[in-house]
Amino acid sequence: MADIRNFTLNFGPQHPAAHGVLRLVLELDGEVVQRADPHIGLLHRATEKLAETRTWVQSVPYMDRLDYVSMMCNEHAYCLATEKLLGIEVPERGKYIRVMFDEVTRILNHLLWIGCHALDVGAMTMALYTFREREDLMDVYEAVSGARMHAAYYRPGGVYRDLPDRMPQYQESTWTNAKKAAEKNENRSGSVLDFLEDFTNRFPTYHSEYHTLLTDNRIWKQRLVNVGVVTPERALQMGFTGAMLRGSGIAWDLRKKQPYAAYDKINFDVPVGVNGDSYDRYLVRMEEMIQSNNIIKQCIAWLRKNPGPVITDNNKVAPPPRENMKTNMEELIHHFKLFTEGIHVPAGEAYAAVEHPKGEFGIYFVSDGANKPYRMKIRAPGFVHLAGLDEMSRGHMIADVVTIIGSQDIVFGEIDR
Amino acid sequence: MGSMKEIFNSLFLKELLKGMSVTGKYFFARKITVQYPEEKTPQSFRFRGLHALRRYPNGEERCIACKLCEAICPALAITIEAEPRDDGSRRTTRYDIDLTKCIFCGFCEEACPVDAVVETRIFEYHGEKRGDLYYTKQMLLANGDRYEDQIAKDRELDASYR
Amino acid sequence: MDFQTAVFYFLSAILVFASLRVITARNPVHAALHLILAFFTCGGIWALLQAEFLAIAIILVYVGAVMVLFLFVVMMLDINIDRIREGFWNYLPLGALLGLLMVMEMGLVLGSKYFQVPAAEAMVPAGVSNTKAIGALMFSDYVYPFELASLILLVGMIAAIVLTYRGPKKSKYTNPNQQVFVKAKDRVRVLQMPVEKD
Amino acid sequence: MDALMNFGTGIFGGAWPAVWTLIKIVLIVAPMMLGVAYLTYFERKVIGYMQVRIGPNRVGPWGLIQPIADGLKLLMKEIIVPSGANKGIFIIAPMLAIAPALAAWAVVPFTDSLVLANIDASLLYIMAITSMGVYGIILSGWASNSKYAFLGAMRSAAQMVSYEISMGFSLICVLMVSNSLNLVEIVNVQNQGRFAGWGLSFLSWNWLPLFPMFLVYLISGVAETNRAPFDVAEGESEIVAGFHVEYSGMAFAVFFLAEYANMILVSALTSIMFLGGWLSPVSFLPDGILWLFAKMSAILFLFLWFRATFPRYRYDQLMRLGWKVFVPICLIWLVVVGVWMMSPLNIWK
Amino acid sequence: MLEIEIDGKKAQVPDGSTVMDAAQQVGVYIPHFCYHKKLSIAANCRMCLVQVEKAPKPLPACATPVTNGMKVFTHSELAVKAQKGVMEFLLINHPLDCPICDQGGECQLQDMSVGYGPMKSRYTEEKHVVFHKSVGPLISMEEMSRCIHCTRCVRFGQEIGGIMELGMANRNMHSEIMTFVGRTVDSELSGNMIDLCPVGALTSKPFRYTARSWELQRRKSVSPHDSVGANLVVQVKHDNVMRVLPRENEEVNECWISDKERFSYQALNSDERLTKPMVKQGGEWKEVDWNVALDYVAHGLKDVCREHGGDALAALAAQSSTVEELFLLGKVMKGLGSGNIDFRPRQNDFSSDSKRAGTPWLGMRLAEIKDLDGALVVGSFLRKDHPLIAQRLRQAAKKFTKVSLLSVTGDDQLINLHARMTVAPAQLAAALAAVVKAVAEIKGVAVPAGVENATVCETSKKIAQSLVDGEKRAVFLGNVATQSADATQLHALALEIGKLTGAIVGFLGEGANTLGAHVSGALPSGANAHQMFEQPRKAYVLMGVEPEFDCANPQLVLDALNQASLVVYMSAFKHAPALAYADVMLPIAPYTETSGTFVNTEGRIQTFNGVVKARGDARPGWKLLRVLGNVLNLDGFAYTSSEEIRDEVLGKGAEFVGGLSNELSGVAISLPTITANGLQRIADVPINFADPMARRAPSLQQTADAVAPTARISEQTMAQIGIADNGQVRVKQGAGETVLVAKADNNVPAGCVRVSAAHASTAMLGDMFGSISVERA
Repeated sequence: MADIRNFTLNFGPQHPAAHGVLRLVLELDGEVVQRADPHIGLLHRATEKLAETRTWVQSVPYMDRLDYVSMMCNEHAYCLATEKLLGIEVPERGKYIRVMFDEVTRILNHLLWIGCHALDVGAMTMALYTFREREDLMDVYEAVSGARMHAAYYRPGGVYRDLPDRMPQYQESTWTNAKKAAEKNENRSGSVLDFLEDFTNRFPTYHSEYHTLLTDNRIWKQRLVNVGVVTPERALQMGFTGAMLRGSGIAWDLRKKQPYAAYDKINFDVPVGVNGDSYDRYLVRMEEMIQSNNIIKQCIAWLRKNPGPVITDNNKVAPPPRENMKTNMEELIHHFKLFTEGIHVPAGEAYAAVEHPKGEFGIYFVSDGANKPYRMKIRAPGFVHLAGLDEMSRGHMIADVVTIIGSQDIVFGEIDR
Repeated sequence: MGSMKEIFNSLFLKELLKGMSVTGKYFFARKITVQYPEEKTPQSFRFRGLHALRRYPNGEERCIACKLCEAICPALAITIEAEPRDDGSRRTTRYDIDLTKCIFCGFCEEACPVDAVVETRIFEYHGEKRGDLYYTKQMLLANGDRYEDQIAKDRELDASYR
Repeated sequence: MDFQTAVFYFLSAILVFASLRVITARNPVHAALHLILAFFTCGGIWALLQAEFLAIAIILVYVGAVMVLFLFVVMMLDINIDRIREGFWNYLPLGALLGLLMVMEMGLVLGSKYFQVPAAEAMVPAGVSNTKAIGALMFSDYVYPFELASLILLVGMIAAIVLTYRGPKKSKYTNPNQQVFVKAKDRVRVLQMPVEKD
Repeated sequence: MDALMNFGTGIFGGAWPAVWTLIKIVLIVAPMMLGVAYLTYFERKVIGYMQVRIGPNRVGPWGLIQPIADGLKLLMKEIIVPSGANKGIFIIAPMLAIAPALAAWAVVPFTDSLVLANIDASLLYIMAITSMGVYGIILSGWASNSKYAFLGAMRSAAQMVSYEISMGFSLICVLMVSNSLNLVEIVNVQNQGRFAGWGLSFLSWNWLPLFPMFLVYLISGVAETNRAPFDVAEGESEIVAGFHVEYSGMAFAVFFLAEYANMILVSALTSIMFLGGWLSPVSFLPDGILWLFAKMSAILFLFLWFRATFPRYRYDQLMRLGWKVFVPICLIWLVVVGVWMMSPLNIWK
Repeated sequence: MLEIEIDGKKAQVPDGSTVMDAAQQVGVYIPHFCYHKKLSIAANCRMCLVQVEKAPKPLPACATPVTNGMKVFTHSELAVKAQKGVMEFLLINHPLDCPICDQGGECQLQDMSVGYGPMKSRYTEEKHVVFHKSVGPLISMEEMSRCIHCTRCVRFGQEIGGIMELGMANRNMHSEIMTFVGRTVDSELSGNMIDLCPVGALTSKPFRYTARSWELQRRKSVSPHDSVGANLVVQVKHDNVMRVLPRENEEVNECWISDKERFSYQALNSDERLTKPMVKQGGEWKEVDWNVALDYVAHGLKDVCREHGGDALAALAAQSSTVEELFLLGKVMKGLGSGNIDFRPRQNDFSSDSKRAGTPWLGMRLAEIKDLDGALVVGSFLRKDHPLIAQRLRQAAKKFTKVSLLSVTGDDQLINLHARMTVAPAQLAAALAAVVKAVAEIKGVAVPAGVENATVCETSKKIAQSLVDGEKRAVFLGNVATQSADATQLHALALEIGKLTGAIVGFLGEGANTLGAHVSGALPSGANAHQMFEQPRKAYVLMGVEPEFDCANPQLVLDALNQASLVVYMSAFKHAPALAYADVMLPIAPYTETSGTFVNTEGRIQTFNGVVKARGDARPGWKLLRVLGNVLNLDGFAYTSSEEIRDEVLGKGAEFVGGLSNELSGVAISLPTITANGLQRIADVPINFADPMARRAPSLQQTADAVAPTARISEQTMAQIGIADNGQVRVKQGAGETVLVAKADNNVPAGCVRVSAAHASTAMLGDMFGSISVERA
């Protein structure tokens, strides 16, 4: 009698549901997963090592490329850690802009997550709907920073520049006549804040459509409910954070527990799951989008009323305004030194974490007082979550592995870094 | 009673039909497709695309070879060589940007004290062979000459924010 | 030789060839595939004999279902030809005996003409389709054997399952009934957390 | 028509019937292939529209040449045979997949007279032929020497065999009430009854009295053709592309054609079995082939609509649905129909 | 000792220390511009203002002497406010030049501004503009508006360079740094001002705009240009040497280097570099591969040896060759059976060769010069031959050292000399003998044999007195003394002084590796540098020598080379004249591209590594010789690194060379008889023509030190031979003649003509100190 061997399947690294470059070695009994062994490192870009040879500000754009779905949140953690070492305060308006964009980023991230998650589970239309909404938010990103993805907008000391009072507009073309273009530009006639507000008003409608398409759908439930259950105890033991932890019923949110930026002045609630399965995590993230939407609204209201500087006026840290740089000696020298030698950060250690859409994203610095970090360590939430994949997916089927990966919301930019 | 209703809903696939109604509704909705080459998505005046080197209105190139952009470039994509020009002014003899290294962070533009190197709105460019995306000073100046109107307008719009 | 005879010989040739390949093919999948070909051709020959129902039935049942499962099983086996070869000489005497027996039986059946066994008369009068006749026979005269046969098959099925059962699997089964009746609003609590500022 | 017959006999002599059959086959298969091609276009457009985008619109006016371009592209592409693949079977598999999908059309009636072979056991024939479509899939999966393809093949084989049961049962109900295995008969029978008498023949069609069977047949049809939400055999996000993951070029295209040909076949059969085929829904409109096409289109649209809307079942859930839900429903409804027919309330006399 | 507390840190400092010194001692940094540890205190930048307890105002740390129990705060509110205020004032008139300023990135003004200054400007009025100046080819003073008037450059000129070439004119806001109208800065140490300038006012002209400080990699090296072996930082970008800066080493070069060392790097990037081995075939030069060239050389050398014996072979190496190269060259020659190897092409008198007790050296450490009470330098163009030793003597002379000079011209050494004698080269020995005699007289001992006839004058008495007084005295023999025809006599006379007074006798050293060459087997066992050309050989190997410029008698040498059947020319440069007589040219790497060891004149072993990749096909000399050894099938060429060779020659881990001694044995003093017939040539080696690299550095060639040689004759002699000042004269020596401009120069002794060597216009002349004829052209 021949032995009956388990079926070993190489899931990835080029797999539609691998969310990048995950290589998962699955040991299957039939279609039931006996062991899931994630192999990582295919997207390793040595960000931590690179940072050791870059000045403090030079690493900011590399933060965008970690979790490339929640760019500004990564930057936020980096800037918070740097500011902590420098001991500087960010102007109030800068804080609110950061909060607003953190939440825009959260919605961006969750939209991509739900789109991809649904696509993984087979509902492909969701992805298109969420990308429609993402497009608006990407436009906001581009309007303020000049880039749709890799914004490099946050800087140690605040954000690079204030929100513009105009929104980019559609142009006429062979396909779009003036009237159509005007129609498309209707919500783009005002400032970025106006456009974003319009979005926040529209968003709940879209959101309820997602619920209609998925939440009560029997297939969706069959695929998600009781799949990849993590008990609260295990979630804590494995170091889960973010929606992965809240989905298991633990009320933990850095924005509440260790408020940073202006979160202590913002009113919002924290959704928490019950069962710790994929469905709960799905619901938690869905609710988070609504909460983020509310936070954005509050930020817009505040920002409308409170003009002011968005970046610290400490020119030893942040470059002076260009106008002054071109006319004043001190400013020119500071500009010159900031762009060549960079900031000298006092020696010491600092850890700063943000409630990233995916969990706790932290940056740990050791500075020796030079113009470069002595060591940077990134605490990537996805890395921890992926480590739980084996435990979560054992005993489930291949299709469930896809669901679980989807509900973990992992991105390899940050895991491999 | 509730459970009866649920069973009824379940039997008649109510939630499935509701789902189909959403997709069905969008079947008739206005489409959001952007017909790309002819039509483009709105572009911010802060857009960071292809690089260009600018000139002063009198035709003199702005770049003074201060190498701030080279120094700040996190990806080490910029290579500058300089020497005194015949008239004694500081000018580059080589200004190359390797776009395959560039991460389009915009730091070079921020660094430039004379607004010489800028990132334009151009995002449609390509190379057909190795080395095509290695932009030399001449190519960058040509970009600047070609798009100067747009560049100048965008800088003006953004001037008060920077 | 009329057209029908030509078709018959053509089909028969394929049938014989396919049957031979079933037992000579090295690759079990190829063997199974030839078996399917054999069944299919067999169906053709039956159709030639105007037994359309049987012809379609063999294709529907054997080709469409049984052999699919068969192939299914064969594909999953990791058959080591050498290991099987080892048993050849052990089983040769028994195999040869059985083969001989079958040849004798075949000879008897095919040679009945020469043994003066009277041919069975056509029991079905003209005008009645043989499909109907089979149906009538199966559910009247032969209803007990028919039911018995199906019972035996059921027992066989159960036996097969019992024999191959390997104990409970490490699987997290999800009950669709429970899943479907989960309600979203029971699954998420929206908490108002206080801001903890130190 | 007679003139044509005479002309043909004049040229081909005794072989004319065979030639005529061939011509008829071509006449069915050629539009069929075109239909398949445009079904892909239709699918992309419909799903595109449901996803608030416009789908193909660049090749030809409104993108109408797109399927041709796609076909051409696929024709030009290399067929890559993976190392370790069983080459012969690898090449044969796509043909095995498409042959039944086309062969089944032999007995499908377009009107009561327009049918290639009007045979009595046509329903049985269709069932037999469609049951063979699975070979293409499992053989391709096995011959590819790929784990993904193999998994896809296994899933697909199990799925198709399972759903054939429920499909078979629902068809048994149909043939019970129609009292015939002949498709033309089945359609004609649907034109009888009280509602038909009132001129509302669409209420007499089988879908209403056999509504559960109609649903079961429709859904099983979706499953049988490996379409969303039952596309576990392809399972893009799980097993990449399932059984045809290793196929490229024309070999892939043939699988593609087979899938869409099967979709059209299932929609045609659904129309014939439950929706009265070429019958007009109301008596003041003439019957005709266009009605059949309209009904097929509606069902095909449903196929696409499903795909645009629903998530995918998991493999075991799919099997459960087939065995634990559909088979019992069918069995029960079979009895119900049997009792109904025996009862005085029988409406199918 | 005084007690002081700076920012809470307590320290004990010696009396007389300033707060700045104390801060340095406790490791507290006080910002400053004008303060420099090697310069006098000016306290005019006010950047180092600190708060001192009980002082009502902030005080400049650099100029405030420590009092006992002083408490200093460098970061107190008052101090910070003062620093900010000073910074703001300094920047008021500073032009917005950072982007185009070469100092950007290494500018103290920038650093201080970011570190201590305010970050916003309040100044909106017009800025003061200072016009640019032109001060020569080395220092760029294009943007004098950048100057913050710290006067470091002025003080450097006065105190270190010995001449105040830059000064501050006008007062307060109108003050500016300038030269005396129209003058240039010509000091041989002027480049150090660039280092000293804390802002971008003085920058390097050759380096102008070519690189930024942050682009440059800093690599250590050792200067190959003079016997001090100055420590260098070679700054490199993309495998090109971009500039050379001093590396601070108090023992060797302090923090200075001469301009020659600083700017001759330009030659490394010049077009004249030899980058491929070349072989002359049928009168045509062809670039070949190394194996072809080495085969050719090996065959040629072997053929010569086989046909004419090893004695037909001679090798001459430059004194800037490394220990490794010299050692391997010697080994190759020995392997071929030839002892004709030398490294002293400018030497005339080799009679001391077998009589030396050890390796000739400075006799002391360089750092000890400042402790001398008296010093006599014999036969040296001190400033130009040994700028850094001259600098040390200058500093010493400022304190208490009595420095005297006995030399062949009266050039201003910018040293506060105790006494000086200027005599014709042939009379050097007599003059020195006079000193010996004077010493003996002062000491009251018997006058040594051989000097009885010397005539003691007042000056020689004064010199003698300075050598007798004090603890530590020294007699240094300069290059002229070594190159003179009476070298051995001069040496013996100096030793006599040493014997009489206890003064140390030392050689200033001709080249970067003179000492190294002595100890690494490059000394002749056969013909020496003179003999090998006097009796022409069949084959010559020249390493790093440019015979027209580097030999005592170019005429003789060129004749010998022209007749030789094989001349192997190893050099970093494609030396144009060599194309005529050489047969093979092998590119060897200069000091920036090879690893090696120099032993400076104090015996210090300094090993350096290549800082850039060798250009083209050039290879380090030691590798080339190693392979040549292997191609010749000689034993003992299995070295894998230059360190291995060094360890074999100099011993492992040694810091100084052993066996150093200037003693002679068996040399009797006998003053040469002076035959006064005709004119005698005095040939100096101008500093910027002294070695192949300096000759090819364009900026050095534009300096005042690089003007074409003239025939300098005292007015008196001019009148005697009847030529006019600034007139064209024909100068003849042996078969060679050239037309030069005659210049009246009373620094030249009567009966002498000063015609510099080492220049193309004088290369055809003969002996450096031989007789010469001058006539109107």
